[in-house]
Amino acid sequence: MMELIIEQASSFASDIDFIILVIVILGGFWLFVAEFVFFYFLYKYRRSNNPKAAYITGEKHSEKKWIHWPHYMVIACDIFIIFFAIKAWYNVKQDLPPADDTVRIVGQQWAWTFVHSGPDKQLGTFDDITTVDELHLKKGLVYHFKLESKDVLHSFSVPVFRLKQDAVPGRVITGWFKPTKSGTFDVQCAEMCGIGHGAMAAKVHIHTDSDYTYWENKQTKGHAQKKLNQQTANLANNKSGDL
Amino acid sequence: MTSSASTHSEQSFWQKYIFSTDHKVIALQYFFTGVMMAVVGAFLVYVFRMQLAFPGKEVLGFGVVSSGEYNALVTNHGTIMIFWVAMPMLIATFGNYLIPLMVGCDDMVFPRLNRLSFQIFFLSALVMLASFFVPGGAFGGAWTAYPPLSTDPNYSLTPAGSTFWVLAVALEFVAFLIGGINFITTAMNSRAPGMKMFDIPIIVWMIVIASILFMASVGPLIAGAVMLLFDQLLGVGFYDPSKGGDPILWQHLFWFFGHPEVYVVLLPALGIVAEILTVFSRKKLFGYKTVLYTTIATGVLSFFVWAHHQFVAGIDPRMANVFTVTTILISIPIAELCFVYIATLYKGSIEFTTPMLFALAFMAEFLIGGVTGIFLGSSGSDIYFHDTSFVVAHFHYTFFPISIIAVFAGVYYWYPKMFGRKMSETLGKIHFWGTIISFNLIMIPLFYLGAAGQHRRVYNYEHFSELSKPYLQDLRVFATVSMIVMLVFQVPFFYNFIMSLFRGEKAGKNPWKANTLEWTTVSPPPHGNFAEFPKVYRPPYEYSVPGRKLDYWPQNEKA
Amino acid sequence: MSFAQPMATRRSSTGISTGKLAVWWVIVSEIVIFGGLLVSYILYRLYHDQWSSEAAHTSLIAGSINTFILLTSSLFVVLSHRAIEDKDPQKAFKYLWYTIFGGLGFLVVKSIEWTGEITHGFVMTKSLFWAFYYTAAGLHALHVIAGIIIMAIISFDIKKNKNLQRVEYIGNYWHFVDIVWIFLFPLLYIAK
Amino acid sequence: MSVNTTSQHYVKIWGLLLFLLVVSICGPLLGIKVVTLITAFGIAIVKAWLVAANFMHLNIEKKYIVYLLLSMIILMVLLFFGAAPDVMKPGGNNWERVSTTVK
Repeated sequence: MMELIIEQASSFASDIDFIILVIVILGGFWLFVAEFVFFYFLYKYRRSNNPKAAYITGEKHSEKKWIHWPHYMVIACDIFIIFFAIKAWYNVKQDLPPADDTVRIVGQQWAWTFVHSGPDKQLGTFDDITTVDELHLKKGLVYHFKLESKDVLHSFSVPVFRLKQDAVPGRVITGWFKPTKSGTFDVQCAEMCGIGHGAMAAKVHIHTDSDYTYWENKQTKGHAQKKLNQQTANLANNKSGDL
Repeated sequence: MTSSASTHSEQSFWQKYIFSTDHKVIALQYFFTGVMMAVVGAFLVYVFRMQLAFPGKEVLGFGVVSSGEYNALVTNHGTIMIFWVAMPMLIATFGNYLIPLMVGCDDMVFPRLNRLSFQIFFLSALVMLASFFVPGGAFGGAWTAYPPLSTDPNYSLTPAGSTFWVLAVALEFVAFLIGGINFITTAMNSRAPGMKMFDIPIIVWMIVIASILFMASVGPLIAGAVMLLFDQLLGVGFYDPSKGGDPILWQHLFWFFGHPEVYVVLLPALGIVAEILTVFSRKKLFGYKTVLYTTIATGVLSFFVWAHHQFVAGIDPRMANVFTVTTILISIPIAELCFVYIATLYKGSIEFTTPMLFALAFMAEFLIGGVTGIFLGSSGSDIYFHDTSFVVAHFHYTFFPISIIAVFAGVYYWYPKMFGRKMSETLGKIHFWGTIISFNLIMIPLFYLGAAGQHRRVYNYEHFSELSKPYLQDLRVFATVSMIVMLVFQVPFFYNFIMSLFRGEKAGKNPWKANTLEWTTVSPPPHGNFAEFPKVYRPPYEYSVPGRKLDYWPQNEKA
Repeated sequence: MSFAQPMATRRSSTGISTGKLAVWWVIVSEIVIFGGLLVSYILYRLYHDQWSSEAAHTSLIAGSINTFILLTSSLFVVLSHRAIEDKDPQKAFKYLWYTIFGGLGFLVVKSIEWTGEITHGFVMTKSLFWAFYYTAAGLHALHVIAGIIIMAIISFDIKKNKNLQRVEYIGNYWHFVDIVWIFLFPLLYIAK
Repeated sequence: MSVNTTSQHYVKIWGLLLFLLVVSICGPLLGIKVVTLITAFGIAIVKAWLVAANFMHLNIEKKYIVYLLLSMIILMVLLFFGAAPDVMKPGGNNWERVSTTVK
């Protein structure tokens, strides 16, 4: 259902959309039943139709069962929802599949800095590619991200991934995603981070293999010269990250 | 308040209306302060909704909204509506007015403490309003005030604003601690002779339980606020990781209070609705004890769920599973309460007066708020919905019924007791339909926008290509327009409220033929409430008892 | 302006006198306030082992003396309550003032202690341990001061043989303040 | 509530409290961590209970007051264990603290 509103671009988007669908169905059912009974009573027992009210204490068991049976059914639905909620949560947040590549994401007022591991797939080496407000990914790879914040709370949110994680200063939070759809999508900051919060937008570019290699080569061209200042830049980055 | 100032000498006016220790006057002082703050909150929402609908355009009565101003508007709209509207309206106004009358005594047990609590509350309101005019402007770090943004002026850019914000909130807590002690002690100790546990009207139970919840949950946040203040003023660094602190601690302290707070305001609203449903369906409350025990269960459970506000806020993912379970479990007592209230209508004789309409609207709307809460309480879907407009729509579907609809219901219902005259039904119905329909038209678009990935507290969505699509912008404009319509439809209410003071039809002692004790004295009740203090012979909801020719049976009526 | 106590205050459906009931609720709210602060402190303390070296600079002597003073003052206030039960307001008055002197002594010791520490550079901003040290002890000291003032006011009523029941109320409050200190003492002074 | 405890009883309790105070001060001198913890906090709890029970007369007060106060303490324990996995730990499931550089 959600994919009709916003497209799915990560492997676990469908899991999350599924639990949402489950809740829509179960919750919607109860909402409909409750509202229907409610309005039916309003219509049926309006004063003009039913001038004399009955005297029902609701203390007798025969009366209580009208509350209790729906109530047990609610509990059943709850267990169902809890199961799928935790399943989705476990997949997204707790259980990380082995990474093909790792990207370092640093939030600060009011921009996202992305450190791509570069050709050697190793963070902290000279060929890292640091970009601001644009994250470049290769479709179909499993990425781990290391999320940090330099100043206040931020929240790395990619709606099409169905992914959201706050960046907390003084912590490195690891997560994963696997882009499944090439294209360019929004990255938002979902945690109030000061006056620039509303403009803290970034882009995630998901490339096919060839495009990605093209982009990577463009970035790493002439690394020999860049090597030195790249290293210093990375050092500075790590420092501020560990600050 | 001046409207009721029919006094001879200035001196007696001050004593009678400003420095009074009479619980009824203090209740009205809370009420009018709450109305004043509600108007402020409404103005704030008007401004920032206009900014969302027409980004960068000049807003009538405010001017162009900068992003910093926008944050301040959003932040203080939330803070004011919860701490300076919902709390004083539901707990303080109805608690002060009704508890002594309903338990059949002459005043609160500590009238001067009661007056003090209002004065502190009023001071806190002034501090809150003052924060708009300090250099740097009002605090803009969202009503949750997460550090480091709220502690470090270099980040928030509102050095004075954030301090004022913390001070105002802390003062407000103190006021309600004092008030709460008063409510609880009064209801516990000064009940009319013969009024046993299960003869206490549900609303009194609800307000007392709410006060207990507040008292038990707010302590850590008060300590946390002191720490926040030291961080702001001395740069101590309780919440600063570079100094060994931890920002997450504040989130825990805040939500350990913040979630019970939801029930602190919900329970009195449920109480008001219970009173009104029974009176206008001439029906005994379905399962008084069930309601009571369920409420207590809700209160206890509400302490076990707080971290569902922090699922993606950097807490350990394993904890999220625990809190998902507890959170979903709280739907059980809440569902039970809804079922009980619906069952109360069964075979009733329902009269659609204005208070009844509002009470029923509370039920209909709150059900939506409750169901949409499941999306956010279950960790899996919260990853997506957290901090989107979906959250905004969800908690407005809970808080609007609670702090606006239920309050209107209570005002229309107890107005005759408060001022001795009834409010106009026609104007009331216009007000009702105008408010309810436009409210839904505001919030339903927000559900869709949230599902489309729109985040909260963003002053201008043109920065996000996915969110600046025209049809999404149209929805925002639609919501804003309906919001303005809703504000316009409040005019009949104010007109009705003021005019009825003079022209409303005389109410008499018991216009609604209700059972509870407040209706056994003259309206408005004099200082001291009762000519002779009532004795209680039966539970509060004995309507249409078989074999009586009257369909109601006041609690104080002998056999 | 003159104030007539409402009838409500004199009712007692629970069997506990209204004033005492209220004091219990005050203590309830105080438990969570101090509780929240101490929970935060313990969380941080267990995370930062190195704080024990900071705690080593606190004066165990001063802490012990203050504990002794508070325990003793608690005895005096309860003896004062005893005297009320024995219908002996003058004796109660005397004991109340012993308690007040105890409280003042506590404050004197604390101020000496703090001056020493501050002059040695152990100020609030030195490290979070000291931040908690001053916040917790300061909050507690405020309660001591409040208690002293209230007790002084009450004591003169007692002399006039009025509101005798209030001795028990302030007593319970004072014992609570004592208990808070009983926990602050090991947390801030002993655990090194 | 009429209290009929004798002054001697109060003085006895007071003596007991002072004794415990001395123990809690001497405990750490042994320098064994476990002993310190017991003498410091175990005894603090005992002392608190002695004061509450005898001086505040909780032993003859209505039971629900005791339960009320205890439930508040339980709430604080709940808060502790709710916050501990994040605030007390250097790291956890997929997260770690990086700024433990504090004097």
